[in-house]
Amino acid sequence: MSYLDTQFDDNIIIAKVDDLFNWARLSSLWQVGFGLACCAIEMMATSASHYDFDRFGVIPRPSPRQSDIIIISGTVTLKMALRVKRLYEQMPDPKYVISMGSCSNCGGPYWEHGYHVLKGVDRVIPVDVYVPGCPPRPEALLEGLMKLQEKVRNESVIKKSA
Amino acid sequence: MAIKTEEMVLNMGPQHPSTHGVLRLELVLEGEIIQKVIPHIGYLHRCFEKHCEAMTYPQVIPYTDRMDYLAAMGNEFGYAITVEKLLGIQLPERVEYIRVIMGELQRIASHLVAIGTYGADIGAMTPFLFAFRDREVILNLFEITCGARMLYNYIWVGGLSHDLHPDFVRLTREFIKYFRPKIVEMNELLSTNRIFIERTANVGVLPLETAINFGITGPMLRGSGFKWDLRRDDTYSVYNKFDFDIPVGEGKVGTVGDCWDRYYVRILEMGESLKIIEQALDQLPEGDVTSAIPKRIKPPVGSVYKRVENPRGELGYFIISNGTTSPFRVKVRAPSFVNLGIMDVLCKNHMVADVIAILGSVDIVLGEVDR
Amino acid sequence: MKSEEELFNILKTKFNENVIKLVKQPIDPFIICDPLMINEISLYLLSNEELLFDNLMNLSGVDDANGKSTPIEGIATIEGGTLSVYYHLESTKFRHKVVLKVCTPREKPEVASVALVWRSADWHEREAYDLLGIKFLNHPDLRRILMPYDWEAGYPLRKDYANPEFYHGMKVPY
Amino acid sequence: MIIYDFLYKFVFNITQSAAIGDITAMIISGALPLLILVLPFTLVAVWLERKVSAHMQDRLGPMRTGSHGWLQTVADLIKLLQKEDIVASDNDRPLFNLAPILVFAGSYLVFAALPFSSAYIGSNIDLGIIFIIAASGFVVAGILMAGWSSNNKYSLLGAMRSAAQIISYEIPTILVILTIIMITGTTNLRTLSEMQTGHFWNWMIFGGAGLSLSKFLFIPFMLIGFVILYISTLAEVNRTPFDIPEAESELVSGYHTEYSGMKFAMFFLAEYANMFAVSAIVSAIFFGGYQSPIGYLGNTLGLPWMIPIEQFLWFASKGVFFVLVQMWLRWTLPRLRVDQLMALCWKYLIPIAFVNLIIVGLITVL
Repeated sequence: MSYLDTQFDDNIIIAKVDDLFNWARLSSLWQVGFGLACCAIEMMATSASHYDFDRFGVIPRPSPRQSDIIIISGTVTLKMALRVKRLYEQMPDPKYVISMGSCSNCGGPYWEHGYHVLKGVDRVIPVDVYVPGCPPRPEALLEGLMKLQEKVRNESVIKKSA
Repeated sequence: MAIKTEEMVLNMGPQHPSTHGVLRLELVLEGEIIQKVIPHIGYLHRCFEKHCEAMTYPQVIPYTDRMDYLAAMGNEFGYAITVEKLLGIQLPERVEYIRVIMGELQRIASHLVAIGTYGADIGAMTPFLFAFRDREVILNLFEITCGARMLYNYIWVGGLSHDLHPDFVRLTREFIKYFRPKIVEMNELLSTNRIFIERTANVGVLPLETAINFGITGPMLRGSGFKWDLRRDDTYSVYNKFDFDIPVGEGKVGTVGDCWDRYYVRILEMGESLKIIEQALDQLPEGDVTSAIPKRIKPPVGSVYKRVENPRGELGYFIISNGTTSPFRVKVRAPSFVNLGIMDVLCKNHMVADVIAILGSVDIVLGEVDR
Repeated sequence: MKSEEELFNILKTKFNENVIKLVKQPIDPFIICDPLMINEISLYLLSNEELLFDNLMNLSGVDDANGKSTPIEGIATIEGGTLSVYYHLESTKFRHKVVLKVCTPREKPEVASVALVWRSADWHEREAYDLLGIKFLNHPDLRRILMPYDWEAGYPLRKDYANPEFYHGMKVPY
Repeated sequence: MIIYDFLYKFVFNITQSAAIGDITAMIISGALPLLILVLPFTLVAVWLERKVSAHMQDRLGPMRTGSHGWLQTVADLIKLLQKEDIVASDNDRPLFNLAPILVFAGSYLVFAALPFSSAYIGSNIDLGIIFIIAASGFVVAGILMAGWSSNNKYSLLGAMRSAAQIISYEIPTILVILTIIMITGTTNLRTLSEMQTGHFWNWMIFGGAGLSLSKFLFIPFMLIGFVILYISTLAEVNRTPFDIPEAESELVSGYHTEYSGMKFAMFFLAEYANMFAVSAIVSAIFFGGYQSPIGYLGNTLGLPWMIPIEQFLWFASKGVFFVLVQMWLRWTLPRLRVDQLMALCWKYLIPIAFVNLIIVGLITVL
């Protein structure tokens, strides 16, 4: 990647390869099977029969090594934050983060007196899409996923937009 | 040269597919046999008790939702009746009935998640998805009542935030009709499955004396064969007006108090909850649900401990009031927190795979364990 | 079924000065006991054939905040006063309940552990230690339980707790 | 064989060199099953698995990639190609890199001896069945390597379980196959398939060809043999209810926990290739292999060139049918515990297979 970085700007060939690669990436976002708090239940509901995450090619993988996307579904506490960070680091590139729910966006209802709550997961790992809500409805999470897909679609092999 | 053997320490969680959230279990193994289980909790400690001290009494209710997020109605219910006891107010009949209906619907929803995830832990994914499919119907009922799917802020101190939707009674009756065959389906798919029985019968047997000494409550205690249900034994709200059974573990396929018994008690309880809902719908009185809500909640100085039967066991609130508008101290006796303490005893001399089976049958919600 | 007064009298005759007094209030009256004798009182309550308090429903630590409070930059520091522990007991056989309370000085909070009497007290006591800093003597495994093991900023549920600025490089306040 | 001969002649005519012709023809005819069957099949099977499970669970499954998501696995693969290949510093690098190749090669080797149709068999070796068993034993080494080199406790546990499981379940497999060998007197899969020609009542599950008393005596024992073989092959490819080596809810994902990107894809594809391979073996042994149950359209129409194609279709559809049964089981049943799995093998399957073997032997002698 680094060699390509220095050699080319966007050109027509890369753009075509980009399309294929982006399409593959955005249609097969495997998530880390990992739930934190209340939002995890809504995340499970999203992957269950009624809403069916699998329609978008999202399946939970138990191991972070095989996943592309981590959905931070719930309150990140200080004790957990280091684990979340490590989990994120264990994922192979290219990787994406959806922050689901107010707690992981900014601390949510625990922003003021939560002595043990990390006020926003973006203090530890970079976030691609924020989904607001407490907890967000499954539709909201699907919308967040589609926003992420849009973002991936505009990426380029030689330049990661994130 | 002598062979040196060492115990292996296996770290399960906080990110593990079947620790039901962010629980971390430290397993000390010899081969695959468990020597010791050390649970590490607190990965979801959200400072509930500190928040209570900073909020006014009604403001605490949304935070109670977020403790046992699978049984939010139950949490609100418990908190509301605790504060009402402190205030000493009487409620309109309709409020009590609606609370009972909501509580029981929530119990079914919560047990569905417990059963579904238990199936997934044992390796059967399909019951999990079926359970979530049926839970979706209950969530729709909640949604037409108060607009939220999971965390409702519906049961307030002294009343409810809204009256029932005009369609609610009809839809609930339809749900009952829809759901009865689903319990049978779940039994066929999971409860009587030979492999499922092999995996859960005689595993993690919990004797009654140990259970009581460890403060175990809820379906776990009943699974050990003790007819103890706060809805009957320390009755609250209008539960004394309904006729329902308290299912207990009978050791049908194994020993009394094994994982299968605990699982099956939950299945049976769903049926009992349906009975209660039916009776409550029949008797539902008319009235105003918001009339008794106090304008300003300022309880007298004192302390109160009140408990309700949540899907996971005895949920108790201990509230100390110093006469101001916010509680001086709220301590929650969370059923999952207490039930989880027994993991070490249950898991000893079982295999790694059994830890999953036992943990699933204890049925914890980490939001409540850590608060 | 025994009322609070009867229970108080039974305990008073058995443990005389270690059982201090019965505080009467409309809901849940409680009995104040000696913090260092609570384990023996508990054992008696559990094992006596006529009492059989086999279920510890709840154990809660409380910061009474009744000491001298000096506000420094918005957050008060409290000196003196007491921390207390409430025990909510119940007998599953006789269906009677009792509430015990012990008070211990804030500067050196020590309470005898009941974790060996009721095993459910184990985690409750760890929690009280974690959040309020009450030391339970003879507890089998008194460590922090909810907060991280390396948390050094004190006991969060005390009324004079101040949050640290950083924990492992992460900013704690909003 | 026909393909090999054709290619050989073709290349020989061009180059006039027997050696070049032989090698080219060998490579092409050897690579064909991979190209025309294994890879496309695995791609389809992964998609199929997701669709089948989805429809069993009141869901839809992949919908966004192509019509009903049929390109889903292609997208997955292209994505996996782009993923970072993580080798942690604690991993045993040479073994870690070698393991997926071994596993993949092991499951691919099996395809060499499978009789796809009377016109095509990768390598028509006389010890066909024995070769397949040996080759699938190869996979164990790869899995153990993966588990050990990952330096991860879950991986290690998964690998140990897997090795124990595959080796144990090979015994009932071999015992059942031995029964068949006793009746038919051949280990060549093609000959075995040829013996079951004609109609479905000539299949081994119905006692084989010919009309004699022994044929009818064989039927119950053949059924037992089939059930044992099917159960053990399920265990050999680590499918539910025997998927304990990669049990998601216990061991995260077992021996391939630490693998990412293309290496993981190799494990993944090998698993699905294996599923087809064992299903094909079951159908070759008991269900007539590539033989049609009802006669050939080519015979009726007088078009003999159609027969091999029909045979190939029959073979593929029989294989896919058993793969579907595997999926069905997977999405219905919970999984066993490791000791119960071993107990099932050593306490039930092996003794029954032995008794079966002896009785069939007696019938054959009489």
